[in-house]
Amino acid sequence: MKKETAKKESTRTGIGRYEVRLAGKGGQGMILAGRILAEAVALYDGRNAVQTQDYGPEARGGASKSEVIISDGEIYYPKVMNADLLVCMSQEASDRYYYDLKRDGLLIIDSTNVERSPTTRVVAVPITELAVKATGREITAAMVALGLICGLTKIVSEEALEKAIRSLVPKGTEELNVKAMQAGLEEAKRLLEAGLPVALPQEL
Amino acid sequence: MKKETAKKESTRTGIGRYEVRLAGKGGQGMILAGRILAEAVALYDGRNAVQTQDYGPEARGGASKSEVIISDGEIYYPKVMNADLLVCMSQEASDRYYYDLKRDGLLIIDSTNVERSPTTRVVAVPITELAVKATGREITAAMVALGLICGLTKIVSEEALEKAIRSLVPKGTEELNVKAMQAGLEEAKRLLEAGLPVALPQEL
Amino acid sequence: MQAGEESQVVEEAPPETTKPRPKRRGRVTVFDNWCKGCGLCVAFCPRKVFELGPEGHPVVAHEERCTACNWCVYHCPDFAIVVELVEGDEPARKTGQSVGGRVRR
Amino acid sequence: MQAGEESQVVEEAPPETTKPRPKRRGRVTVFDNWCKGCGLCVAFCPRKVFELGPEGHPVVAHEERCTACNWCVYHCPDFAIVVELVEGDEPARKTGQSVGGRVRR
Amino acid sequence: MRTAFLQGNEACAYGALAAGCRFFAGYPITPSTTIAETMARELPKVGGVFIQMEDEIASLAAVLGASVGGLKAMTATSGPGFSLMQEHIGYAVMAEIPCVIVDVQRLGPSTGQPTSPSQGDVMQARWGTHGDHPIIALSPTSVRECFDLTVTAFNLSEKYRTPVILLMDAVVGHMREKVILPAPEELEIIDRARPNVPPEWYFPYEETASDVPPMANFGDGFRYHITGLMHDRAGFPTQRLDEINAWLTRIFRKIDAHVDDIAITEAINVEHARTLVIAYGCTARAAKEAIYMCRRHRVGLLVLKTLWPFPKDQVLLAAHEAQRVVVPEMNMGQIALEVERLVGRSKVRRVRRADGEMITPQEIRAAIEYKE
Amino acid sequence: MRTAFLQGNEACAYGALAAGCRFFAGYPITPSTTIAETMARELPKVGGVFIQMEDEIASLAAVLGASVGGLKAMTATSGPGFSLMQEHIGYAVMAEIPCVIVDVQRLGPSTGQPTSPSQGDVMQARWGTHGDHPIIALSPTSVRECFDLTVTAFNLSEKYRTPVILLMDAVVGHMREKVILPAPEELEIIDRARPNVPPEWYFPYEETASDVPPMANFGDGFRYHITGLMHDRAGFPTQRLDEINAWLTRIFRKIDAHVDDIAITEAINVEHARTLVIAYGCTARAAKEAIYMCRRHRVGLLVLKTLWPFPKDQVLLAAHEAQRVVVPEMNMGQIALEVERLVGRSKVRRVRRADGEMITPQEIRAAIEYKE
Amino acid sequence: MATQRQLIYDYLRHKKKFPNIWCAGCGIGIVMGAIIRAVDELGYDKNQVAMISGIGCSGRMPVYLDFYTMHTTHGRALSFATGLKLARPELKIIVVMGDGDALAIGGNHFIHTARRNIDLTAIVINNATYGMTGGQYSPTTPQHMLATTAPYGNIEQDFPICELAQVCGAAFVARSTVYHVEELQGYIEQGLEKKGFALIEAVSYCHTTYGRLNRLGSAVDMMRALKENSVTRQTAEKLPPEELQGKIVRGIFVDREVPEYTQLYQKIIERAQSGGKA
Amino acid sequence: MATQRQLIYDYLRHKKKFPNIWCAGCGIGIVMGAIIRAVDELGYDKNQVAMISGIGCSGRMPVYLDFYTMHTTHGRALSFATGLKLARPELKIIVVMGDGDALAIGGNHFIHTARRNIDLTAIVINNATYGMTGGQYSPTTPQHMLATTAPYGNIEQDFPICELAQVCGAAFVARSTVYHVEELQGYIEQGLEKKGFALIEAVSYCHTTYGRLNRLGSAVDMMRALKENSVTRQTAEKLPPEELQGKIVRGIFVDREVPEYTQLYQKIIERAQSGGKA
Ligand SMILES: Cc1ncc(C[n+]2csc(CCOP(=O)(O)OP(=O)(O)O)c2C)c(N)n1
Ligand SMILES: Cc1ncc(C[n+]2csc(CCOP(=O)(O)OP(=O)(O)O)c2C)c(N)n1
Ligand code: SF4
Ligand code: SF4
Ligand code: SF4
Ligand code: SF4
Ligand code: SF4
Ligand code: SF4
Ligand SMILES: [Mg+2]
Ligand SMILES: [Mg+2]
Repeated sequence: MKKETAKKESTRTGIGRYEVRLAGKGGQGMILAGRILAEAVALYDGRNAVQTQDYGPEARGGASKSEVIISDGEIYYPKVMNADLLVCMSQEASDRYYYDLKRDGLLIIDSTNVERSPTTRVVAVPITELAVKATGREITAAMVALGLICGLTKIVSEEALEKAIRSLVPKGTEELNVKAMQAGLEEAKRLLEAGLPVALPQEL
Repeated sequence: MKKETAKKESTRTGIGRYEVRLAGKGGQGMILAGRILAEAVALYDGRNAVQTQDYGPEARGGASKSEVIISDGEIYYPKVMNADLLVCMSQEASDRYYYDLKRDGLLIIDSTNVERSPTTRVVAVPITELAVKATGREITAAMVALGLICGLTKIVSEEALEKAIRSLVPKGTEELNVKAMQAGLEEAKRLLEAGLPVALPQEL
Repeated sequence: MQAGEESQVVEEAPPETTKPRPKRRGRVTVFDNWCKGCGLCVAFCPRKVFELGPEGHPVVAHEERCTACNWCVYHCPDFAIVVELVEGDEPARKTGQSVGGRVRR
Repeated sequence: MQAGEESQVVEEAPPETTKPRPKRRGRVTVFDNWCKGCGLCVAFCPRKVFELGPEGHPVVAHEERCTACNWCVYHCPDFAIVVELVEGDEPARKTGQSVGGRVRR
Repeated sequence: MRTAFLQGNEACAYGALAAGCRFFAGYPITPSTTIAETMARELPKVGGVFIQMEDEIASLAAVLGASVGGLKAMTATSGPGFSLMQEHIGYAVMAEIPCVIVDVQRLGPSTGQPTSPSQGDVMQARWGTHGDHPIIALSPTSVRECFDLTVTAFNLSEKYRTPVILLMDAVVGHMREKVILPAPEELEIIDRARPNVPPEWYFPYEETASDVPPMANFGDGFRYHITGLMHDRAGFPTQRLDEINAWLTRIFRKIDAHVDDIAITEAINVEHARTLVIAYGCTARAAKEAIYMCRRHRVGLLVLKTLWPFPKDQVLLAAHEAQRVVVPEMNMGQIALEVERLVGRSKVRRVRRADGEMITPQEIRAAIEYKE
Repeated sequence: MRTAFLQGNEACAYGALAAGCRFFAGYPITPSTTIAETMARELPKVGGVFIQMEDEIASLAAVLGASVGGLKAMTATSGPGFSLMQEHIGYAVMAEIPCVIVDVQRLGPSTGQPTSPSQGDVMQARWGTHGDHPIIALSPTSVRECFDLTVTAFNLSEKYRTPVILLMDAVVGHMREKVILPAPEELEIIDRARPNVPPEWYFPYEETASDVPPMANFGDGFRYHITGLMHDRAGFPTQRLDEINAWLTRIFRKIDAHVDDIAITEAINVEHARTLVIAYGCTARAAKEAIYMCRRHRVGLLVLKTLWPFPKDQVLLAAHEAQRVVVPEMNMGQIALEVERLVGRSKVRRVRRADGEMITPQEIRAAIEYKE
Repeated sequence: MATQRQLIYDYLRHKKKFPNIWCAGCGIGIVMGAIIRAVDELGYDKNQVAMISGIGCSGRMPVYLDFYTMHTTHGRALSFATGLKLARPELKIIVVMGDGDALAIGGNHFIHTARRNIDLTAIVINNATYGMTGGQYSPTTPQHMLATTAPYGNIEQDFPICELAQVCGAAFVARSTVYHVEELQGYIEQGLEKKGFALIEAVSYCHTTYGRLNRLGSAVDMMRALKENSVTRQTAEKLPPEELQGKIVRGIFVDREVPEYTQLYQKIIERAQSGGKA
Repeated sequence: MATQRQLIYDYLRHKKKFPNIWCAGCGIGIVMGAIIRAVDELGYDKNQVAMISGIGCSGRMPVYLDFYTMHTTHGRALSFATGLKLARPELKIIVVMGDGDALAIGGNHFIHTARRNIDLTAIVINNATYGMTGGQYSPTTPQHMLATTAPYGNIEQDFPICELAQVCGAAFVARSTVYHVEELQGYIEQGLEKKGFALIEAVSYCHTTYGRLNRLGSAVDMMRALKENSVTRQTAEKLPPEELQGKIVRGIFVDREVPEYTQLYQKIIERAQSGGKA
């Protein structure tokens, strides 16, 4: 279906539209992760990207989500209509956002935090656990997720992602975060070798 | 012409509309005078009256005028369209407001303050001078003017005017102000006996 | 001002007219078109140079007493008084002398 | 919190475990569902009753030391600690004992 | 019944007292100040409270606080102060707190001409605060109406739990007229609905049949929460779309579904009128004078006493046969915009004036008689 | 030219700097705060001044003071702060002081939902301050447009000596997009006209051919007077009707006569469109997506970048053959009111949403395809 | 005194609103605890207590408390409270504000409410920053410190909150910190009992915005700083000025009898009703 | 010093705007005289001086003076002036306000501008009432006095303007009266020369509103009261508190060196431009 979409869209811009939603709780770094993904794609992979975000009341707390639309053409609607990729770092996020995942979209959940998955067609990875293992810091889970995304979907190149991480995380934490990303990449590789429950996009 | 107006108006309310404008400088008491006239007519003579006012910036200073519309019927437009009676206590007022006096309207000027009269068809009375003579206070000139109006036009009864003055001037100054009014009344009598330059309204 | 308001220009103690003619002397001019007749100068001039005129404006009644102390100049809220230092022993002008029709002395 | 932020829970000086069992004793309960793991109680309990649990939440590790001073109760910003006075010489409960699955001790 | 010769501002204050207003907080500003001054003198006589606050923002805040405490409350101001009150008007809408805000319009923008009348704040009354919201605004044409519409303003405000704006102008506010004031028993006074459930069952923002949930006063045992955030039926902040939409829909519906109850107009000779004049406030008096001047032209007049919600049906009905609709206003054309939407731009002829002078009957007459 | 991945708010700040803005005064408020934060960091680098004031009222006052001193100046806020700025917007209009006021719209009324986007302040931008006045308001649809329209806002403000409001929304403000920023030399920057007469001959509010009198800065030797009162051509207070009317006429004319210059729109497939969508701000992006979804329906789109003065001619032209005009807005229908006035109420179909969520292309598509 | 369990049960809207929205370790919750213990200690009926707040992190407090609660607009809580107090003089009204809320946008209402000496208990939770909007400088941010809007360091003097309230005419003025929470509770009790305007400055911290930006460490570190950098008035009076630099002085600054506003107004009502001079 | 004639010619917009709009005897004109003499005495170029005012009778002053003049909105003059000063640090800016303007609606800007210690010379003409709108009570109306909105007597405490400015951080604070106009002029000169925020309270009177209502007599009477009811700080210090009751204390209350805002900001600019920490 990804192909289908691409074809349909190509009548407009010649190239497809790929919708990503990263959802979690405030403080899990989802907004920064979205920004990194978008910036990697836009500044270093030469594509177009738009990133938007939602959070709780005023500047803090509550649920938080970040969306990235990627395309080689112009991007009009800046939000996810039907997500091609949904990453859920919390139970609430998973419960709430699953409904607008594309029928053959990819769902990644952090099994450290999400107990009940809304579907079985899901890539369940203990993202936070991997993060703690790799860096000792829960907060780097977002980077593990980015590594996973990169490895599983190839919508962003490894090099671009690493550059973006290095330019956007707080000074002094670059290595830590890149390490976490690499843990994600490796996990992706492992998963791909093991075979995934849903089809991945073949091209962009 | 007063009759004419009355006839025209009577098609509407059965009874005429009489428009008065009292104009002077801030501090000359024109607004209080208008209020007294209107209240006398409305509360004690049983007619309808509407009183409006204009003054300079914010609450003080500059030119100031007060308008009273008197009628036995309903009063719609609350402002002077063509004055039946215009009292001018300053040169500026006289220069400025003369233009919308009715062709056969009555113009009273305070010759103490107005040097150049816009017309010869005018009742020129040294109102302020009379006031100072009668009470020693310039500020009572407004009451002299009211007395004059009462005596010359009969649009308000003496009794009503006196009652209104007593109820509206600052406590303790009642006698002083009534005295000034009486000076005006007397001057009116004198003038009427001497014969006036313009026709006065014969009925209301 | 409303009708009946009392205009309370309070008189100060009588001027010390007996004092000798001052060393430092002023020529006092009141600009009538700016003066509002508040009476401050009349009441406070330490030498009682002013008197209240018939229309409520101050009249320079005793210029000869003026010491050019500038009280009136500094306190006239309407910039209606000018006091010039008199050089030498030029005589004081007569009371009420009019200058150009708009200035009252 | 942004990625890479350091969570600096500073350890206080070692608890005085050698002190005799306190006269006034408390039974300490931490409500895990309200606790946000800020570490204030862990750091400031004068008797070092708490230890940091694996998920960043405090664990009542040494209830026997608790003097029911209420520091933790008054300073927990999340109303997640209750300390009850222990009557008589009822023994302290064991570390980490779970009450109803949602409360961690 | 009491015959008096009153200023519009005084009549407004007496109207407020008659409506049961027991709290006034304000900040002086020409030409509204005599309302405050009258309230300062009269309120304590009936056990009410007057307070002069440090500015208009605090004034409306205090009014809202007092209303939450159970007093009918009012403030009065003019353009510059009305601009400053905008944030709290939105708060009153959001928290559904009854109150009356009087704006005695003077010539703007900015300081403008403080002693000159105007009708320049009509659209501001509708749109002055940020975010979408419904509003009620009334506009009196006479001293007696200053009294009556103040009573109505309180009634509507209590009935619909909403701020009501009384748009006076410096003419009616400062004009003195003979008025016969109604006796207390002649007046219909509406008080906000109180909860008739025990406190535990009380939801201050519940959906009810009337769309207006009962309001408990602070101090009466109903301990609930009030906020300017989007909230659920209990008054607690919410981010749930269903709850936000429920609130939004209800808040509009409670006004829109009752336009008939709220919209007050006076129609004169409108049946078969070929020319319809639509006017409000002091300008309506000039318009009345004008239509009597040109009787033979089949001229009707619709006087709007309610400006918001806009009396759409009344206007459509009155304009039914009209070829031309004349809208005189002491502004550059504000209500005319609404009229244009309803009857079409081509029919509308504006008579506008925004220099601080009243529009004269002659000017309106000229527009009525004008041949295109 | 510089490729960057920026937030709309940042792009707005960079646009301001590119336009020559050298003064920013503001008070933090979600979702506008990053504009202030960017300015706080960047302004001193170019010798400009950033100051955080005690509130929004003081912020706009300081901006106006700085502008009078000759600096291009800006403030940024959101709904509650925008409400508080209303009095000073009127002052800026009255005194003809150039400045740019950014309102990053969030869900209202009142505190509403601070982190949710909205387009609820559109009418407030037009009518929020008391008294009659014209206003210019622009609304960007993308990060790049946040940059561009900020430059335009400064240009219009300097050209017409008037406050210009930039109505952003929380979507474009917080959205990050890849943008290619123009090099300084690619930009047309307009500075206010300075007097070219000696100080004695200077009249700050003179009638000129352009209707925009040159403006001298305080400090440059032209000692003139500025007031919020109605004033004459020298800037001194006046009560003369001829002078008031001259001012009023000119102030409206300087905007109205130049709508062509001010009104920026983008028309897509509007020729022969049977259905016309009119949209602005972030909603225009959904609308674009929607019209491409239903190409075969002869659907056109008119994107309004200028909201005020309303681009009347462009709308009339685009709607010429349209049977239906769809107006999607993140409010209860504000621009729709203007469209209704122009094209008739019956043709207009609103798509409205005021719960803090963006309108989706699907919702617009449904309105386009809806069969009555 | 009631047990903590009972306090939670009695005073918190515990079923709906917890856990609270504040960051882990934020001192605002500690002030909230002090307030409920003060109210409990004084034996007030809940139906007698109202809490009004402005906007900010501290402004979120009322939602959690089972009083009459009102979360108003930014900076104006004291004005809302003034209206409520005049309508309901019998209520005990606690006004909770942040430093920005009370002293930036709300500064005018702060000084005027103090001047009127109306019977309100105002608590300013001073974290020296705008927490809610992410760490901009506030009127109590010390000079030279960083803030998101002061990336080169703050150049403004900070307000001495207590002195300000004192000069304006408040009847009771005191300062403590969230570390000294029992002292704080005591001041709140005294403020509540005082007939007149009582101002209590509760010094707190915001580790997630201001603290992070200025590298002041975690909540634990900032809490420790409160302990270490504060002295009582008594001690302060003995310290040389250099040593007092940067110290938080705790204590009661004002406790005086000043005629209270609603009581004075009551006399006006009595006078007016007995036909006194109008 | 220039003669009065020359002062009028040099500093007043004498051709157009006189006579002024103030009531006969109003003290505002006297303050205006002190200002022009101060400017003249200091030898400032008129092209170097701006005057900003708010709304009120005192707010009308700028129209008469041949400086850069700006009559802003009610209460906000100091904020406008802050913007102008930052844009044009070289200007000498005089801000003229009434007591209502400066301290009622403008109170917040007053305290914050003092706190920032920005180089402005603020003159509050304190007539203890809202003159322009006709005699309502203001934040400086003494208790028990009558006002049109206090028909039963004012029940609010009044602000001590000078103490307020002092607590907030002003660099120069002084008070005099329109009777002591030469002293006043001296303070204005000192204020203008001070680098930092200077506050001068000029005690005046409003005989037509407040004076009349409280039966305080004419301008002459009220002027005399200023003379008789005021003492210098030096004298005041020696008087027992009872005798000080109701007295106006004249003198300089603060004259200190505090870093000035525009100068501090200039350092930020230098730091930013040399690539300093952002
Ligand atoms: C009129 C208005 N301006 C600005 C804001 C944005 N705002 C919300 S909270 C806040 C400041 C919070 O600081 P403080 O009062 O110190 O409370 P804290 O969050 O630190 O407890 C600001 C500026 C607003 N809500 N309303
Ligand atoms: C926002 C706003 N509110 C109120 C007013 C009305 N107003 C004009 S001057 C004034 C008070 C004047 O008092 P003060 O500042 O003491 O000056 P004074 O006239 O006594 O010199 C008021 C309330 C206004 N112009 N703008
Ligand atoms: S002080 Fe000035 S205004 Fe007053 S009376 Fe003397 S000259 Fe006239
Ligand atoms: S200068 Fe002094 S002495 Fe001379 S007239 Fe004036 S006040 Fe009197
Ligand atoms: S103080 Fe409270 S919230 Fe913090 S760790 Fe301890 S129990 Fe948890
Ligand atoms: S009550 Fe005191 S001793 Fe016991 S756990 Fe709490 S802080 Fe420690
Ligand atoms: S942002 Fe700061 S003040 Fe707000 S809850 Fe977090 S720590 Fe507390
Ligand atoms: S009203 Fe009072 S302050 Fe105003 S000009 Fe008159 S005397 Fe002066
Ligand atoms: Mg704070
Ligand atoms: Mg005053």
